[in-house]
Amino acid sequence: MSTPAAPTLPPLPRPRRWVVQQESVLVAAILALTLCVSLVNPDFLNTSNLLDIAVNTAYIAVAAAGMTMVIVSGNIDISVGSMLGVCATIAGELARNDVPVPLAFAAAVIAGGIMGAVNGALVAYARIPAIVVTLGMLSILRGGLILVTQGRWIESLPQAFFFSQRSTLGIPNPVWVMVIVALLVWFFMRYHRLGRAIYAVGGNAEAARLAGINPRQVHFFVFVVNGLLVGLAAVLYASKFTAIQSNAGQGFELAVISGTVVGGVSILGGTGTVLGAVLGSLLISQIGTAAVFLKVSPFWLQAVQGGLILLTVLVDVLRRRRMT
Amino acid sequence: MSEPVIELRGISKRFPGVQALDNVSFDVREGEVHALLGENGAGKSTLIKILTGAYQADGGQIFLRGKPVTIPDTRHGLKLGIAAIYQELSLYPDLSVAENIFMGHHPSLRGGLVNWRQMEQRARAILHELDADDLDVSRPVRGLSVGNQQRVEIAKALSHDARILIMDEPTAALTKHDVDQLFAIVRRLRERGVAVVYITHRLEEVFLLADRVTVLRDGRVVGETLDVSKTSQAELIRMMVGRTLDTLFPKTPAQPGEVVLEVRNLCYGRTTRKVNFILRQGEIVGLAGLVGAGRSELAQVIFGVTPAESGEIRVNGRPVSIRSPREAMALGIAYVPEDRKNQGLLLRMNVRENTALAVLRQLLRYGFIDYAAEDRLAKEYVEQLQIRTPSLLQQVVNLSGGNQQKVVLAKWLATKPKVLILDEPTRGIDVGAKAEIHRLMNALAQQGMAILMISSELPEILGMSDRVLVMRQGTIVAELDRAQATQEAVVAAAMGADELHMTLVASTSLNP
Amino acid sequence: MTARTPTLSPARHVRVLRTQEGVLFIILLVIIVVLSLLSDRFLTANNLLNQTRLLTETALLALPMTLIIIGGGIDLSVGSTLAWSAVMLGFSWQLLGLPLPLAVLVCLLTGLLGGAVNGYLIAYVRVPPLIATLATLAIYRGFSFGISQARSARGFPEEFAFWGQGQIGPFPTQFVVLVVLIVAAHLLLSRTGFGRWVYAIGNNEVAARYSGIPVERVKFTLYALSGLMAGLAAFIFTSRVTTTRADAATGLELDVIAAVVLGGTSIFGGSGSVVGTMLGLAIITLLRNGLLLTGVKGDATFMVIGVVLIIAVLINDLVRKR
Amino acid sequence: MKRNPLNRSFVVLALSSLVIAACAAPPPAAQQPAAPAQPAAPAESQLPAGWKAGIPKNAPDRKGKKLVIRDVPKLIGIGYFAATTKGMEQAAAELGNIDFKTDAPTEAKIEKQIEFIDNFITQGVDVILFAANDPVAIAPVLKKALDQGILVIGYDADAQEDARQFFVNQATFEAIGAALIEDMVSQTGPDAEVAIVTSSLTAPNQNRWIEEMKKYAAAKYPNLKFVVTLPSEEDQQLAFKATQDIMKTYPNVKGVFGLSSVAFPGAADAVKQAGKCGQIAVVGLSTPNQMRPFVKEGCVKSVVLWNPIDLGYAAVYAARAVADGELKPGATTLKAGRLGELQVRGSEILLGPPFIFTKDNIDKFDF
Repeated sequence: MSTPAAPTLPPLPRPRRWVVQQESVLVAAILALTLCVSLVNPDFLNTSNLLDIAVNTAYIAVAAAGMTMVIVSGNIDISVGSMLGVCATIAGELARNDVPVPLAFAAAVIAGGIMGAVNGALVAYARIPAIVVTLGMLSILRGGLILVTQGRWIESLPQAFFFSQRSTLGIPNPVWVMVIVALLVWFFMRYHRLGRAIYAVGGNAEAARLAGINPRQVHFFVFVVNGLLVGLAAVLYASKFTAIQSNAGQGFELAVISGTVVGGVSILGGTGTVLGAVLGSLLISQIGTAAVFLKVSPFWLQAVQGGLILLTVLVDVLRRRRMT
Repeated sequence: MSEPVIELRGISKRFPGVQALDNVSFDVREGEVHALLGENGAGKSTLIKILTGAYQADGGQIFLRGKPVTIPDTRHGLKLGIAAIYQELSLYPDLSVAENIFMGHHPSLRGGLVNWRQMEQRARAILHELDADDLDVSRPVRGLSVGNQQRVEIAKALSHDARILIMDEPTAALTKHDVDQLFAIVRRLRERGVAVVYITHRLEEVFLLADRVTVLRDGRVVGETLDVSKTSQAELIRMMVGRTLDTLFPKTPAQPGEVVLEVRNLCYGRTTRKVNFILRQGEIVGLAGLVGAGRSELAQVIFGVTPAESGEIRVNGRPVSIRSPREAMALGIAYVPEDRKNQGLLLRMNVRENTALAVLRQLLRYGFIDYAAEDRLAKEYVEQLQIRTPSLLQQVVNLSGGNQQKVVLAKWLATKPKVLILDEPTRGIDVGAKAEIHRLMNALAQQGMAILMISSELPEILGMSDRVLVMRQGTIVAELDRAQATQEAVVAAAMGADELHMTLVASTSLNP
Repeated sequence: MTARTPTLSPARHVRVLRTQEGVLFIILLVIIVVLSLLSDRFLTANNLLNQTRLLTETALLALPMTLIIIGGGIDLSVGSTLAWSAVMLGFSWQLLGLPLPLAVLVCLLTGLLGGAVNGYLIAYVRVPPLIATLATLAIYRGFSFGISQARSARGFPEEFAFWGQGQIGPFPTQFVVLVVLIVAAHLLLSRTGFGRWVYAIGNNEVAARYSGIPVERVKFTLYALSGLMAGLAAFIFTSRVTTTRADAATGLELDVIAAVVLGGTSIFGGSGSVVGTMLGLAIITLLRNGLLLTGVKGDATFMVIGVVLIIAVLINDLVRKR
Repeated sequence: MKRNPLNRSFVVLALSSLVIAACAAPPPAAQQPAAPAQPAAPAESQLPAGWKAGIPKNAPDRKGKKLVIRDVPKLIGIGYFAATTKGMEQAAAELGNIDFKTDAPTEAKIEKQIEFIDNFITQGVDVILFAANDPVAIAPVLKKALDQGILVIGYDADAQEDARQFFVNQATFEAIGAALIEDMVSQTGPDAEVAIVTSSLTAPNQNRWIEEMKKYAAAKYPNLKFVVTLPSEEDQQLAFKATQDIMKTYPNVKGVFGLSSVAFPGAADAVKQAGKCGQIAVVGLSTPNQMRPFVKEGCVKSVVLWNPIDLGYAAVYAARAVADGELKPGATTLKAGRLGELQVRGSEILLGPPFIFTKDNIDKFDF
C-alpha cells in the first residue's frame, strides 16, 4: 500500500529536529515533573531517590526495549509478563541448586529467547496474528508456571545471585544494564541494517520484501530478541529481591506496553525509538513515586497517574498536530 | 544491435484460476528502452515480477547475458543488477527519504552498520540527477506529494546502479515537465548501456522514448516484438485491445447551460490562494498544472475535506458553506479522488458495498439496509459502466485498475451529482478502459452534469475539455477555451513562462 | 485479473462452512461433543444456562468491542469503566441516598460518560485509541478507588437481585437481556447503514471520509456505546454479586479481546462479526466450564485455553485459505 | 431484607461504631466493616438461639460416606494457599475416604472465584471450602450451594455469615491487630510514626486488621501515628517500591507494617536494601519460608501468623465432622486430629492465638 497523499505543501522552514521528536517531550515532562515535585518536597531531587526510580524501572525498561522492536515491526507481545515469571523462576531454581550464578542467568536469558522463538515462529511462519499468539502464550505459560511452582517462592539463594542489589562505580547494576541495553538496542535499530529492516517491515512489509528483506525473518528475529531481553529483565527482577515470587510478572505486560506507547512507539508499526520507550517507562514510574511524595491519597493515586499519562500524551498529540 | 542482456524464453506462470503468462518470450538489449504494452491484467506485472525475482516462473528459462539463471528472490535480482520501479508506490511512510531510497542496500560501515552520512549524501546526489534538489533527504516520506513520492521511487531504483531497470508506469503521476526530466534521465541511462524495460499506458511515450515494443494480451505476446520505428499508435492499440478504437478522445462538443458552481477568492493555507472560477451545466472543464500546483488541494477544499478558510462557494447561485464531504454531497458535488486505493475504495469490501457507500442513507428502510435495492443499484451501475467483475460480491482489491476506477465512479454517480470533480480519472488505466471513461464523461456532460477534470495528462486535458484552467502555485493563472488551449499555451501557463503567462492572463478575464 | 462476464448472483449458502463463523461453529461442536463425553454434567440445560450468567458481563462488553475493533480501534478501558460505573451505583444509592432506579441510571450514565470521554479523545482530539484507553484504564480505575475510598456498597434489597440472579421463565434474566442485545448488535452491524459505516471506517478511514461518512461521529458513538454497555454490565454484575467493588473486572479487557479475536475479527480492523465473537466467547467459556467439570485443574485449563486459542485461529486460517 | 441505616454511610466513624457494637457482643463477629445486618435465622426449632449461619437444604446423609471436597481459596499460585492446601491434603489422607482437590483462579478476583464455585456446584461435590475474595459478592453463589445440599465451610476469609455453615477462624481480627501493634511498639516505642503496606485497598481481611490495629493503638498507644497506607496488589515489586517511597516521603517513619505474605517480604527487602535494618522496624503477617532470610539476618525480629497448614487441616476436619453430623449448630468443640479439640463459638471454629515466629523457632516450620 502506498502512503496517503497528504496535501502538498511548499517546503516548510524545517523545525529543528529535536523539537520534532517524542523523546524531547518526554525529557521535558520528566524534568517538569521533577521540578514541580521537588518544589513541594526537595527530597525528591535526591540522587538516591532518582536512582531508586531508575532501579525500579530498569527491568520494565529493558523489556520495553524489546517491546519497541516488536511493536515497530508491526506486532505486539502480551506474553511478556508470563515469560518474566518463567525466566525468573528458572534463574532462581538453577541458582538454588548450585548451578553457578552466571550460568543460571544465562539460562534465564536463553529460556526467554526460546519462548520468544516460539512466539516468533507462530507469528512469522504460521502467520497467526501476534496478539492471538501471545494471548495464547500468556495463558499457557502462566498456567504452566503455577502448575510447576505451586506457589512456592524461591529462597535461600546464594549471595552471588543478588546482582541487582549491587552497584558498580556507585551506580546500581540494574541502571547500568538499562542504560547499556537501551543504547545498544537504540544503536542497533538506528545503525544496523537489520535494525532498519525492522522499521521497513513495520512500515511497509510488501515494499520491504521487494527490497530484498525477508519479512518473516524479521518477525521471527524481533520476537527472539524480545524474548532474550525479557529473560534479561527477569534476571534483573529476580536478583533484586531476597526471594523470588512464584507468580511474578502479573500485569507486567501492561506496564511495558504503556511505557512503550507513551514513549511514542506507534502501535501501527514502522516508527518509534527505544530511547522513547525507556523514557516513557521512566516517566510512568516517576509519576507513581511523585504521587506518593505529593501525599496524594492512595485511593486517588491511580487516577492521578492515569491523568498525568493522558496529559503527556495529549501534549504530544497536539504538538504533532501543530507541526503539520 | 547488441546482444540481449536478459532474455526470457517460454515463460509461463499460473495463479489459481488464471494463466497469467503463457509461453512468453521477451528480451532486452544493452542500451535500449524496450516498451512493454498491454491492458491491465495482460500479464505485464507478472512478467516484471518474474524478472525481478518476486515471482518464480512455472515454466521457461531466464538467460542473463546468455547464461541461464534462476532468480529466487528480489534480493538476488537486485544483486544481478535488476531493479524495478513498481506501479504501486512502495515506500515506508515514517522513514526518511534517504532511507527509503537505500532500504535493503544501505551504504554500510563494517559489521552491517548503516553509514547515515554517506547514505544522505548519495541520496542527495541521486535526487540531484532527478532534478529534485528541493527534496529534503532527511524528512520522512509521510506527507510528500504523490509526485515527490514517485521521485523517491525512481531514485530508489537508480540507487541500485542497475544494469536492467524496469519501470512500471513511472510517469503515471508526473506532469509534462517531470516527464521530460524523467525521459532525459532514461536516455542518459540508455547511453550508459542500461537496459530499460518501460511499461506505460501512454502510447505517445513509446514513440518518444522506446526503441522496441512488445505487446502482451491475456498472458501472451501479441505477434512479436516490433521496432518502434516500424509501427504506429493505431497498430499498437489494435494489438493491445484486439480491435480498433475509433478515437482516443471521443469529445462531443458541449452546450454549456447555467452556472452550477462558482468559486470566489477561495483560500486554504498555502495551497489554495484566491481561486476564482465558474463551472456550467453540461461542460467539461480541465484543470491543468504541475504536480504541487494545488489542483487536488483545490478539489479537496471544494469538497469540504479541508474546508475553505476564506472565500465563497456558490452552488446554483446560492452562497453555501461546505465544511465536510457530507455537506458537499448534499449540495450535489461529487469527487473522484486522485488516489484510488487510499481515498476512493474500500479494497477488502465488495463491489456492491463500495458502490452503495455514498448513498447508503437512501437505501435504508426503517434504518436497515434494503439489500434488494442495494443489489439493484449496484447492478445498474455495473451494467451502465460495464464494470467487469465476476460478481457483485467480489472484493474490489481483485479487480483491475480500470474496473476499480469504474467502481469509484459508480459510487459517485449513484449520488446523482450536479457537479462531478474527477481527479486524474484515468491514471494507471489501460487504453480500453480509458476510452470508456472518456465516453462516459461525454455522456454525463450531455445529460447536463458539470465536470471538473483534473489531469496531468495534457492530451487528455486538451482532448476532453471544453475549457481549460491552469493552476500554478495555488491559484488559477490562466483560463483557455477549447480553441485557445494548445499544448504550448497550457505548459507555458503552468510553468509560468513570463511572457506567455502575461499574455494569457491579459487575454482572459479571471480577476474580478 | 482477466475480464469475465459478470455473474451477479450471490452464491452464499455454499460457502457458509468456509466462513470464519462456520469454522468456529464446527470447532465449538467438536469441543462440546468431546466434553460431553468426558462429563455427564456438562451437556445439561441447567449447566449451559448457568454459564450464561457467568459470561454475560464479558459478552456485553464484547459486543461493542467487536464493533470497535472492526472499526479499526480498541477499548482497553472497559473493565475500569465497569468498575467505575458499579462504584457510582453503590455510591449514589448508599451514600447519596438516591432511590435504586435512579442509582442504576447514574450507573448507566457513568458508563456512557466514560465511553464518551474515550470517544471524544479518539475521534475529535485524535489520540490513538490504544493510548487513550490505556490512560483512561488507569483513570477510571482510579476514580473507582477514589470515589469509593475502596469500600464496597452492599445490602441491596432482594428485588434488585432479579437482574443478576433472577429468572425469566427458565432463563437467567441477564441471558434474556444478552440475547436481545446480541440480536440488536448483530442487526446493527450487519444490516444497518451504521454497521456498514463501521466496516468502511475499519477498511479505509480516508476513503470513508471521502465518501461522506461522518467518521468522527461514528467513532464517538462506538466508544460511547461501549461505555454504556460497560454501565449495563456493571449494573448486572452488581446485581449478581450484590456488592460494588472498586477492583471489579480488573483485567476483563483481555478476556473480552480474546473472545473477539478468537471470533475472527481482524485486530487490524475491517472484518469480523458479532456471531463470530459470540462463538469465540462460547468456546472459551464452555472449555473452561467443561474442563473444570471433568476435573482438570485451573492452571492446566489455563494452558489448554491458550493452546486452543492459537490452534483455532490457525485452523481457521488454513481452512479459509484453501 | 431490612437495611441498617448505618450502612448508608461509608464513614469510618459509623463503621467503627458498628464494629465495636459487634465486638461487644459474644461471640466475636467475623463480619466485615460494612456488612449489612444479617437476615433472621432460619426458623428451625432445633437451632440454637442466635444462630445466623446458613444451613444446607435437604442435605443427604453423608455420615461415613465418601466425601468429595473442593477447596476454592482466593487464588492459587501463592505460598500461603499452597500451605493451606497442604494441611487439607494431610487431613484428607488421615481421614481417608475423601476426594480432595484445590482449584481456584490464578489471580485474587472474585468474579473468577464465583465461576469456580459455580462449576463445582454443577459438578455435584459434597463440600465446598472457600476463602472469600469478597464476603458479600461470594454470598449468592455460596447460598446456591447450600440450597443444593452442599456443605459450605469457610476459612481464612469469611463470607456473609448466612452464606456458609461454619468458618474456621485462624485468629480473631482483634488478636492479630493487637499482636501486630505490640510487636511494633516493642521495637519502635509508643511514640513513633508508622506506615502500612497492605495488599490491595479493597482486601477485606487487611482492611479489618488495619481497623483493629488503629483501634487498639488509639486505646493503648495514642502517640503511635499512622502516616499512610499504600497498596501492593500481591506484587513484591510494588511492595518494595511503596516502602521505598514511604521511607523517603516520611523520613520520621520508624516502622512499616507489611500486611500480606507478599507485602511483608517486599517491605523487608526495601528496608534491608536501604541499609536501615534496625532503624526501621518491619512487622507483619507472612509465612515463615518467605520471611526466613530476613528473620535470620535480624532485619525482621518476628513474624506474626497462624499456621496455615493447621488452618487447612482444621477446615477439612470440620468438613468431615459436619458431614458426619458431629459438628452441628450449637456444638462447642471440634475434634481435629493432631490439633486436638478446637473451640467452637457460634458458627466459628477457633484455631487459637496467632503464632509468633522468631529467629529461634522459624526453622521448625516449612510452609
